[in-house]
Amino acid sequence: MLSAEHLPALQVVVPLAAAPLIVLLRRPGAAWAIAAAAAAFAFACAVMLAWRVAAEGAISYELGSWAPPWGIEYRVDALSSFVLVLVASIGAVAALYARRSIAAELHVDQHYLFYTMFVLCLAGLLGMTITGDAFNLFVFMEISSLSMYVLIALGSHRRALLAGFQYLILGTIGATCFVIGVGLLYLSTGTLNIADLALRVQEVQDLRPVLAALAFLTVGISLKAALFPLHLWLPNAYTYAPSVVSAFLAATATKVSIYVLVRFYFTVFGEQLVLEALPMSEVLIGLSVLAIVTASLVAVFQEDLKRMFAYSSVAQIGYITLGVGLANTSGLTAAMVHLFNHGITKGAIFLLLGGLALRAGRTGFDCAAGIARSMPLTAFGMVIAGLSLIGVPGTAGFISKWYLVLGAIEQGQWWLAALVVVTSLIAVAYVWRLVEAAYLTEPAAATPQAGEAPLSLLVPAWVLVAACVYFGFETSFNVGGARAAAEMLLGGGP
Amino acid sequence: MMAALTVAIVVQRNLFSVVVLSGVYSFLMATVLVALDAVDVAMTEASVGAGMSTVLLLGALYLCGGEEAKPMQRRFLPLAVAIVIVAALVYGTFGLPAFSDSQAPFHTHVIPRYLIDGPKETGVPNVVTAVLASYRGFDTLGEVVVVFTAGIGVIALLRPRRKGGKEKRK
Amino acid sequence: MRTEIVLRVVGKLLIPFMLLFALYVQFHGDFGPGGGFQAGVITAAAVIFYALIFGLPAARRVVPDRVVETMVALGVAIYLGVGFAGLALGGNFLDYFVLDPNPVEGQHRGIFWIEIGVLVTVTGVMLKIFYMFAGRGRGDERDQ
Amino acid sequence: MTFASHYTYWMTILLMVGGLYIVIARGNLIKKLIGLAIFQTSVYLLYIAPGKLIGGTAPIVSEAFKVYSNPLPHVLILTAIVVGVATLALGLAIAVRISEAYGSVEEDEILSVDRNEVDGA
Repeated sequence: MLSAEHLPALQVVVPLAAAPLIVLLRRPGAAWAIAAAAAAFAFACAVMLAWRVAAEGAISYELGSWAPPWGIEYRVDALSSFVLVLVASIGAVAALYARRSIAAELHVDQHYLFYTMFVLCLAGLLGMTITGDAFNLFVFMEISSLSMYVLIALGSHRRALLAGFQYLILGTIGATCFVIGVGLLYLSTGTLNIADLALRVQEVQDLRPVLAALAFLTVGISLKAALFPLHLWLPNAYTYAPSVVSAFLAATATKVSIYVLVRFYFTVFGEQLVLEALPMSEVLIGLSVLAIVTASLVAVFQEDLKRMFAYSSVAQIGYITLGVGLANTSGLTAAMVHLFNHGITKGAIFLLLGGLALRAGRTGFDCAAGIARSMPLTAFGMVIAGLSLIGVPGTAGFISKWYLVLGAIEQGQWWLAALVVVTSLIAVAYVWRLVEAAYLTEPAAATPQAGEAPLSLLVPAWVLVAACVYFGFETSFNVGGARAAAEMLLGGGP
Repeated sequence: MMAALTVAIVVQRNLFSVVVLSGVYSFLMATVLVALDAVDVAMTEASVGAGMSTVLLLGALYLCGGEEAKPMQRRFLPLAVAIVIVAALVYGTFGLPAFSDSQAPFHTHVIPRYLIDGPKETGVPNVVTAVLASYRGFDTLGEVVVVFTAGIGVIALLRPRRKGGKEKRK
Repeated sequence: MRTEIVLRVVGKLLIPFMLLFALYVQFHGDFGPGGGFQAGVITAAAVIFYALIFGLPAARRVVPDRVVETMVALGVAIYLGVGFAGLALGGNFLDYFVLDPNPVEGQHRGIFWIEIGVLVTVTGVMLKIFYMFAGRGRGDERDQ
Repeated sequence: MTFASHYTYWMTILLMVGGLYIVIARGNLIKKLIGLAIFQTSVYLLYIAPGKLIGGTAPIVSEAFKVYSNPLPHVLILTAIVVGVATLALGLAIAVRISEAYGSVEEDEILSVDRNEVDGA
């Protein structure tokens, strides 16, 4: 009865349906099983959708059988199917990982609540990606954000509460700015459907409201995406959230926001409008450069591993937006590839850090001293993921940096290409600090000598580490998918 | 009137009066909404904004204490942000259709079908309900899930956890 | 607890009317302003009113926590159930046309059920949030 | 373009900025949330005010009326109100937890408590 044509709806609705089911059952074990099953289903769904989109082109699905623009449309094309696969795969891995990690970090009464929030967050992010309606996007953005605030605030340290609150304030301002932007667009075009908007924006006579809308959407989404200088909420949130949440957020939440930004820039406004009417390209490139340099430098001086990699995330988001700012095929391909590669790399790192947190109780640099001996697999995995973060050939990170450099050269911006290479050296500096601590430092006597992280944590983490290496060699999926997406975006129109 | 209230809320430092003022603000907002023909929205705003939020805020105040400390010193930044936003918005509004302009794009596109065919297609004369529940039913599903998320989130955050288990929960 | 006789009597008189009004808002939403959300808030308000007059423990006896939590999830489940029913009967997700041989009747039925779903969840959540905030304060008092 | 034709927009903007100012400039967490609520509320006006047609009535179709106000913004704003109250509830819940953990809801005091903790450790 559930044939393939309903996949777009099921993609979001199944994780959504898992949430009330978990609350109704209320059993910790069952909660995990349902959450994991929903995440696995979402992953299978995303892969099938990506496969169908590659074979047949974009899919449109009418919810409630109302034709757009009257009803809400789900739209899966090259770009959104690509992001769907990323989000769903990280979701599935994180769900596997959560069982052990959450058992250690949260009170047993809270388990089912945690899993409810987790599937809601997953469903929200998937819904943001797949929807073809601007206001529906806002609704799902709120579902994912509200659950994220809670997930972060569930961290064991009391500062997690503060981090959650900060994120709530900034996130809500961001979402409200987004609504203002959508409202202005609606007032000047009379539609909310993204494809319909794209057509009608071109006909609008008076550009001023559209430009204001562009500005508000940019600010709103940038807040969500932690685009420099609106990243203030991110380091605290990643540092104090439960480990699995950090991994999940770092790998997906900001990425989906960037996806939304790209969607609005290139599908709705069209690159002519964005790049010619306002100096968006220059602004984006300038901010990205600032983000990369400052955040990388700040990362070098952090005393906590989670915090260090959180700042590194801000820097890496800079690389992605740099690709977006270049706005040529290579640049956009680089942005999309990096979106994917950075997702899996950061996911791997935070999952491995979760293992460390479980054994040592904290993630300070002092805890990492000498872990190469006590936790060899964790340490080795972190080194590989770190190499991918730097962009060493043979890892996924190299591929994205390669395209980024290509894109910069195509634009004739040699200094940007040089900058990408130079800033990678800063990444070498902070990854080296980790290597130094893990391999070359004697463990402090006071540190409890704990063994390797349990297998249930290592396996999911190593799946992602393996993916980092795999996508360094086999690039047909991610580069192919990203290129298709980039060409579609620049080809004008959906 | 509402502007005056907003200013009052900015200035007032006793949180209790701020809460009461914001309740008044919500009622005023509801009145304005009725004047703008948005009866459904007005009803919701009156019950949620003025009723529910005020109860919640009072509850939270009871738990947190009611006097606000001195305002912070850095006043320049917020003012700057505020001015930039005013500028951007005013710039944007110059291009928007004038009040009550029936030829504006958002009156001529999409909407006619709701108003003309909506009652026939759904059998519901209140177009707001028809659009809410049927045409954009998925949005409403999302809305319910948002409420659900908030509910579960509050449970997750506030459920009492006593290690000794002295506090018995019902 | 509170012993004011006036409050108690007035409260007892008023609460049934509040609930009745909620029902009116719920089912009259097709013709006038109103719908599941507003009705849910009013229903919750009636119980909160009860709690204010007769005390929180009394309200918790009438509407226990566990019921409330089930309501929170049940409403969403009903809504999703309508969606899946559309799927099962051969339409798209949330397709009301297939719910009845007569499409307009099907729309009516779909709208009716999802409004019930909204009502149940909203009532549940509003009550739950109120219980949580109010219960928190009590716990603290007892500790001091 | 006259002053009257855009009056509603500008009032909306005033409210919006007032709310936002409270959020950024005030250190009290609860007051920040109230500011946030005002900020969100002002958006309601942005959507709904332009939908009004003078001489129109509420969008409940019947024989007696010909002109109706635009119903779609009403629907969107109903959703937005719900989102607003959901955010408020969650924010207050976190604020309550913060006040229990830190004994204060003033941003400055909380930060100084944190700083002392770091120094002491």
